Amino acid sequence: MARYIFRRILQFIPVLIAISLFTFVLMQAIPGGPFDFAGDRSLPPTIVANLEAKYHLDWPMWKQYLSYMIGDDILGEEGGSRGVIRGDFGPSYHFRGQTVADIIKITLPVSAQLGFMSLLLAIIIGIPAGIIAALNQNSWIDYTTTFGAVMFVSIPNMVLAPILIWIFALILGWFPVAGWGAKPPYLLGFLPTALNKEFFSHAIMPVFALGTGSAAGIARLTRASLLQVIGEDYIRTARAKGLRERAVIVIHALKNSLIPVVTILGPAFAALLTGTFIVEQIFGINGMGKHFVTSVGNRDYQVITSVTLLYAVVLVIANLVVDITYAWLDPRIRYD
Amino acid sequence: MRKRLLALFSVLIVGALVLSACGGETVVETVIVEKEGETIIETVVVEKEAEAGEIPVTLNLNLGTEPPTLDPSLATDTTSVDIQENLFIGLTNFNPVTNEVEPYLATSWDIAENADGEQTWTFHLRDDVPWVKYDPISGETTQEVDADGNPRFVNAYDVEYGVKRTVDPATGSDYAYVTYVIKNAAAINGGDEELTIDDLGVKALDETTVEFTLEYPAGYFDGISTMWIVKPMPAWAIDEWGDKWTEAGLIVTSGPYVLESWIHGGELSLVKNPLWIAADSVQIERVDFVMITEASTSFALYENNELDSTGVPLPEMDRVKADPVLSEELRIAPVPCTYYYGFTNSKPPLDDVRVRRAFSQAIDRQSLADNVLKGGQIPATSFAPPGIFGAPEPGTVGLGYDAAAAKASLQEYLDEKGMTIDEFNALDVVLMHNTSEGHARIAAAIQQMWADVLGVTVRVENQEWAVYLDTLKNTTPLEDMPHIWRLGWCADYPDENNWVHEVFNADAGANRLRREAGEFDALTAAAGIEPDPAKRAEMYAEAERLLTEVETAYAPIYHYTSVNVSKPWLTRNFPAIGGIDIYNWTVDMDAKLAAQ
Amino acid sequence: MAVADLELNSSITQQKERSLWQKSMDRLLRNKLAVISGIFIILMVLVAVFAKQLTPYTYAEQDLIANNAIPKWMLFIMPEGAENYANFSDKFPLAADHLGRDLLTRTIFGARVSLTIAFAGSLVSLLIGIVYGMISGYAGGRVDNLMMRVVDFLWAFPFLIVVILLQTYFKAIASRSGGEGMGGAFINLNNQMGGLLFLFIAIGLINWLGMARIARGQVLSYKQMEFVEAAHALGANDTRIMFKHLLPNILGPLIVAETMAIPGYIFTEAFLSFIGLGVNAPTPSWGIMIQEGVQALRSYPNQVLLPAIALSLTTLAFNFLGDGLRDAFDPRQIDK
Amino acid sequence: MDNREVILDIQDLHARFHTQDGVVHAVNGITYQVHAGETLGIVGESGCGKSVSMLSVMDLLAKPPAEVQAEAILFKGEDLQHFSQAEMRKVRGSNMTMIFQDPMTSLNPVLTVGFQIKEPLKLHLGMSDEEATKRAAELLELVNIPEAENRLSDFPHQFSGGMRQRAMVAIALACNPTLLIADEPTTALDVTIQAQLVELVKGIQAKLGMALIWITHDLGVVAGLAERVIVMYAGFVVEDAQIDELYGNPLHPYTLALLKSLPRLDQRKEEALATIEGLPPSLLERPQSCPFEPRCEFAKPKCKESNPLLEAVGPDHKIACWVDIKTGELR
Amino acid sequence: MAENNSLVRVEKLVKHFPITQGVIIQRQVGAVKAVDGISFDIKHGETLGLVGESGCGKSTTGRTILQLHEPTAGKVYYDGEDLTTMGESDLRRLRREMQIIFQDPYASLNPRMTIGDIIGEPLDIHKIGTAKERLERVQELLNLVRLNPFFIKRYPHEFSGGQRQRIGVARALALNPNFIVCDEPISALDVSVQAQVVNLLEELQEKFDLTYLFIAHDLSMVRHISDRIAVMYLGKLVELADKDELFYNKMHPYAIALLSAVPIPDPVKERQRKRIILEGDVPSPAKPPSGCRFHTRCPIAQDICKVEDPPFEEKTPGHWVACHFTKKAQEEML
Repeated sequence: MARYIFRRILQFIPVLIAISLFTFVLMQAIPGGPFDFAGDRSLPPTIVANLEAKYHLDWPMWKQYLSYMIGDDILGEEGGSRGVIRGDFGPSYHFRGQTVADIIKITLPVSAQLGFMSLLLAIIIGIPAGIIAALNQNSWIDYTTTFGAVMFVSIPNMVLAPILIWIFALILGWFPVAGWGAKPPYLLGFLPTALNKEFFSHAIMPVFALGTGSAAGIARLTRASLLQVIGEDYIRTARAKGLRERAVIVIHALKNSLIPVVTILGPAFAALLTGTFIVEQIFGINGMGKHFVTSVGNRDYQVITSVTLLYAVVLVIANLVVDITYAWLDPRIRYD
Repeated sequence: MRKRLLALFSVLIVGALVLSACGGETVVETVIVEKEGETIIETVVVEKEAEAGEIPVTLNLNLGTEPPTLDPSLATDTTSVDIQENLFIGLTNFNPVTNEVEPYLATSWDIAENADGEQTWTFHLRDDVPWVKYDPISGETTQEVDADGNPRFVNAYDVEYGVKRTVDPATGSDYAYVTYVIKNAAAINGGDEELTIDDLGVKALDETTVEFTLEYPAGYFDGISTMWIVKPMPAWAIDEWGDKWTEAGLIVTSGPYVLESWIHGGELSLVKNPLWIAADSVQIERVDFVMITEASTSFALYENNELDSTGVPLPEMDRVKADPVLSEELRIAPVPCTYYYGFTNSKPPLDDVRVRRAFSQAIDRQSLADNVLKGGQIPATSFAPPGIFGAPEPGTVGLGYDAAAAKASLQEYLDEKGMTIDEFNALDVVLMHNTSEGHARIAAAIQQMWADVLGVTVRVENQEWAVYLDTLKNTTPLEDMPHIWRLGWCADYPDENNWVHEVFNADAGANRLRREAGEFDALTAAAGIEPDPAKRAEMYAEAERLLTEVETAYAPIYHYTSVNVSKPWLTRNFPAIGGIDIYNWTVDMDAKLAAQ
Repeated sequence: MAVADLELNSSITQQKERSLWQKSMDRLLRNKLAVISGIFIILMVLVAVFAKQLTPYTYAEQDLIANNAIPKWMLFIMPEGAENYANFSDKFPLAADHLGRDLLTRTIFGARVSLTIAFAGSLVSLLIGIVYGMISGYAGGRVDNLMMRVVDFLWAFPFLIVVILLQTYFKAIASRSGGEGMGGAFINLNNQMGGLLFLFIAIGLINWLGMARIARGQVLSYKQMEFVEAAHALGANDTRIMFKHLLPNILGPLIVAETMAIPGYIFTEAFLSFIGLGVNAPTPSWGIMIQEGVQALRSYPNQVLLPAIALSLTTLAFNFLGDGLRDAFDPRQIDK
Repeated sequence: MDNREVILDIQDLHARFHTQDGVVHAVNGITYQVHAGETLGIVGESGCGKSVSMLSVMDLLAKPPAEVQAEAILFKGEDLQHFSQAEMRKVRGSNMTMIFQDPMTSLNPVLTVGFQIKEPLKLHLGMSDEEATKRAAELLELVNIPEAENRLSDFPHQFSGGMRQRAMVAIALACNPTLLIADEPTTALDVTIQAQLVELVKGIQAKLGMALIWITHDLGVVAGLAERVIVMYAGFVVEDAQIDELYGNPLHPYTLALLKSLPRLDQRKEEALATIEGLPPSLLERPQSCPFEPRCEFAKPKCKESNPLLEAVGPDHKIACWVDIKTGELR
Repeated sequence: MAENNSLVRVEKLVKHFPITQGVIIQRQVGAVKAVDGISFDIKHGETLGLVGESGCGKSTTGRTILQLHEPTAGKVYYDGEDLTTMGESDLRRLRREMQIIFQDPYASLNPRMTIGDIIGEPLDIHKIGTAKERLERVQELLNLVRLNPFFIKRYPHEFSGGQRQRIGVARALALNPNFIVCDEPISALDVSVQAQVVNLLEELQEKFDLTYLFIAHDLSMVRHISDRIAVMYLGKLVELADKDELFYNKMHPYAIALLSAVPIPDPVKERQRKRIILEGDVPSPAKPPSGCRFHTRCPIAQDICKVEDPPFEEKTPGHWVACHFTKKAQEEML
């Protein structure tokens, strides 16, 4: 298993290089540079030249890329970039004085907390709902659950979020309108230091807005998967042993039926993490998704490339975790 | 395996709960730690004893976005300027009500001509403004001391340093070009190797006197002297911390407030500087900023009493105006900015003045303001808005809405060219704006006006801001240039030179209009160095007239307003230029607490 | 021949011949929810196609005076106090937007954009996915291995991020004049489509991965089927086997997967519109209308309601249709 | 006649499935008894209702779509139809157990073999985990799995097909059942493995003395195994006889035709095999006539008119047919 | 082993399926030795039965003969022509003469094609006749396999297993082949239907002078239909003889055990039979045992069997066996 993980991690490297290269080249191919404008006005050419020289944007692109990836000292240049490989993601062009690492350190934990909790919500709601629906197949419970699930999948969160704010914050006053209840620094770099009322009251609406869609998706998948498993021969075997129905479901059906569910958790987590933008925007949450989108507009090349890279890392790790979980759930699969 | 996972999970949760159980308020601060011989900046959690007693007078505002920087040399945007206005003292300052330049650090200034015939501005400074630093852990504001242990006060050398820092190309100041009026500034900033930074026309004569030598006479230099890019800056702090010197806990400031904390992208807090020269007159003791981009969310926060003042999202205007409470809280203040449509003067069919005039006169600016913008915007017929030195009174110069004239003008053109309107439409005139909902609305409305009045079909396109500015560069091939495009302009300093000259002069500006230089350009160049204010004003009025009425090189649309709601317990003003002057505002804390 | 006579009389002669497609169709038609959904989608398609005939207004036509106008009966869905500020007009059956454009008309025309995205995006991803997946699965061995590694590789790209970057690039490029050659032709076509073309290329390009995986999996399972070997034994060449034998068999699950993916495409359009990367104004899309409407949620909830309902119902319909198709195509339920 | 105690008495059992195509009449009123220690073979082609009838008895059909009716299903004198779910569970897996056709899918792939064997031990015998583990190893040994103890922690996919089926037998035997139902347990296995399993079950039965119902389509397997055979066709029992009687003196045309159509290893090829032309009837309609009538070489007009009931035609020999195949005339 | 009247001759045929590892650069780490050097021939007009348990390589043998799998080594001669070195177009020509009937009547017919299309496909592939002629031929073939030509527009799922198998036969016959590999054609069918198909196959053989390779695991049926029978174990032939010779004078311990395991539908005989129960399972063809592959399960195995692979020899004329101890086997096991 350790060898498998190691091999998978080795495989990440070309992926990450490709992603960084793709992003880097694509961003530079888009007209307009980070210093062509300041706020709502454009800048004179001399100023732009000064700034581009300061940040080495006057270098040829391959050199900029290498500087970004492996650092200036290896290139034999003076610039001070230590390269992504040594954990230096470079400076932000837009937020002067902040490095990309600074930005990530503050925004990633928030997005991760939001994403994780949404995933947790999706799982906590989705899987039981799917099970209940499957066990009551073709009853009103099933229909209600399924219909509700499809309904929630069909409401875009950009509509859901403002409605939540209106009803639960403004009319009922249960939750704060916006913001996030955890502040840096974070436990282990990403966990909130305090899981208190402040944290949850802020989190509940965004997590709900982000997670319901996935919850509904998971519920549907769980239902379909469980129904399929219940039709398998070994379930009949279990019943033939005289097991209680609950034991049949919990011991014999559940684990099998979760196998396909687990496979979508990786992509689901990725979708939740990268899909936080709208929710972050509407709830005024200082997360990475929001930051990424503004950075694209600002042509903050290093931020864009680094954040993309980071998303890719999270994605491949999520997929790896899924594969490992998969192997754990299904003994027929062994990685070595 | 399952059990182990469960155990791990429980530990995490329990751990978190234990942490949360510790009482008191946790505050996050930046501190400096000595680690392995290196000095490192770190953020830590500080347990603050819940202070008994009075709640400080607090102001809650939304910044909208993270300020890109708090460094006066680098600031370009209103967010940054709003914060640094309260952190750093300026050489001079605008009166927030009258917009007059008044003494601030400088108590007085003289204009003279030196031996070389160059104009010099000598500023006499006060000597009692302390450089202070806020310690987030103790919550104390202390005055900076120099190497010898003497307290530091803001002096002329700090001003000289600040200006030189802005001009130094290595600083990479976006706004350095505003200083080009200072002698050798343009050359030094442009990387002229023959000059050093010491050749710059700024010099501290002694602790309290600083002298600027100008490249050419500029009556508006007092306006520039109010700007953040020429503020005094703490050289020692910048030398010590480099790019990081603006972080909370490190920043050395000179203004009425100090920076308490700054969570990038999230929150920023200021507290009153007790050592400030006029500390007694500063009523608000702390300012908590959030950074919420979404206007509707910000407005919801306001309605929930979580913000004391905020902008009104356009879609909510009808409701706000009709609401008995909100309508009372609504304030519409003029902003010295102008929204205009540029014509590409060398691109057919816009190369003909009759066409341009038709397009300009077909815009019903009043209807636009009433039905689309809804924020009491002033219809513009000329460029510089009221309040700018040399700006004509609105409506006295330029072309307004005149459907008949517009129609006639276009018809004249069509007749001369022997074109039908369909043939004209086949030319595919493009109106381009940068991607934004507001611009799209205006474009859609004006597109319709042109269709209704002139019968022309204009294609509306939008580009993302960075791409858009790239497109509008005067190096863009003419065929890639849209025929008509939108831009806005806001005052850096309240003088026409900053307007018609810097924006439209074919030689001085970017010449996006693609005009041939002519009478207008000579006139605006001359007006810049004209010493007689009355004459200057006349010259600018003529220049405005030439550009709009004679050439119709562009179509001014409206002058901006800021549309805000403020809670009744907040007394504030709306400075037209520069940042918000929170130190002049007051909050009735009892009323505020009662409402919450 | 006696036997033949016997067969003639046996029970199967009474039935009408029905292909598997027809059988699936029959099963689908028995699923009420799927049928309603199908009818709804067909209706929406008709609405989109005949948008011009359905409404006296054009989507761009303004009546500035009647901005935000609502018909009086609509007051019941408006928030408290709306009667004080609302602009009443009966000119627009379902109210007007902020520029006095008919909301119903814009919603109807918005169906064009959303449905074009839905169908064109799925067509692009289906085509690429089928071709790629079939080649990979059919060739097998090293080719398959290599092609699937490429898919795995691309799988690690964060989908939404890539779409944002691509769309930023496409939009930037597209807003420049077309010029000569293939690229130019594409750009011109895109401009004529209000920026749609590149949007669904971006969406389709990324979603083909899933389709390729399904196609390959299906090919692999059918490749081992004896009827494929039979075709080999008869001397059929690879093209014939791929198109005559494999394609019709693998199409079912792919269509199901694609139907399930369509709500995702519609949502992606809405998401991109939300961050300003959608179609060009004044072309209405549900995404843009929702984005505009959400800003006015507190004052004019009706403005977001109409496009949001249209979008939700459409995705709802695609979800139910997808469920129905999945059941109808379920091989376990068809054969035998 | 068999004097042993009747442990399973099925009377007029019906089973139907409600499907989208209509109602499938899988079992149409069958009646038979099983005696203690007896080996009963149930023979028939696919879809004749042999498995469904046993699943109905075990109450293992999903309802809906299935629907089961019977006059009585007496197990050791008690009617299972009146049992509560809990009581039924007690019978299932301890007194009456079942093994299934496909050893590849009948074991849960994600649970260890040991766990699956231990389950009924703990459930029905209340054994501790330790006891159960010990007993499970013994059971695996009983079914001839080498290194039984070590293999308890294996997952099913680590077993070969034959071993899995033997593990299934171990599960079925765990609680010393009174009746073991084997539903085509060797169909998916190779001949040599089939022989292994048949020998194994025979040996165990001799040792433990439980009654055994062996469902199969293979008349050969039954011949070497059963004491009595029931032949089913289209949901009906068409013949029920002692083994030697059935093979030596088949009285139902279907049984006769079936036996004639089999090639035999012990006989040289003579001529073409006898065939039964046509197909079994569709189960979507409940037949009113004799279901075999369309394919029957002895068919008479009466056969088309009504469906014959199962009647005794000799000691321990019952058939459901109007015709006496010896004479070719109506009985 | 060459004989003049043999239609198909197989010489030292080997088929290994590689097991590979590695992501981009694949490395072969082993092979499933499905067929491992077998030689036999099939005479013109005869039926050669090939029996063995699942996984012994009998189906692979059939497919490799037809070049549906590319042989790893060895030669396959059809009518004197070596198929293994033949080009694609020559092979396509010969495919008209060699056909295959499959085991699974469900999987062997494309569910999306009509019966007419399925049976007509070979004609279509080889561009034989006009559309009308093809239609007539399809109808003729349907009649031949006793299906109503009325069914031509039907789809496979509307037929029963036996009927489908007959459709498969009709497809195989479409090009008038000489040689047909019957790959367990009746295993999946019900007893009463098996006889129908077997009779049909025999009838057709007589009518068209066909040569069959009849692969099956059901020895009773093989005995019924074959002229000669070959017994396979783990990729090797262990015994090959005339069918009666095999049944009355079987020599290989595996053949003896296999035959003894086949149940006979006669309770009296069953009670009297001596049954040899083999221990354990068939080893994996990826790791076949050394020496004689059967030694792990052989009741009479000696030390030499673990080391030395017994040659496949003609013990008596026409009776080939691969065993070191045929005599001992007959003495102890019969």
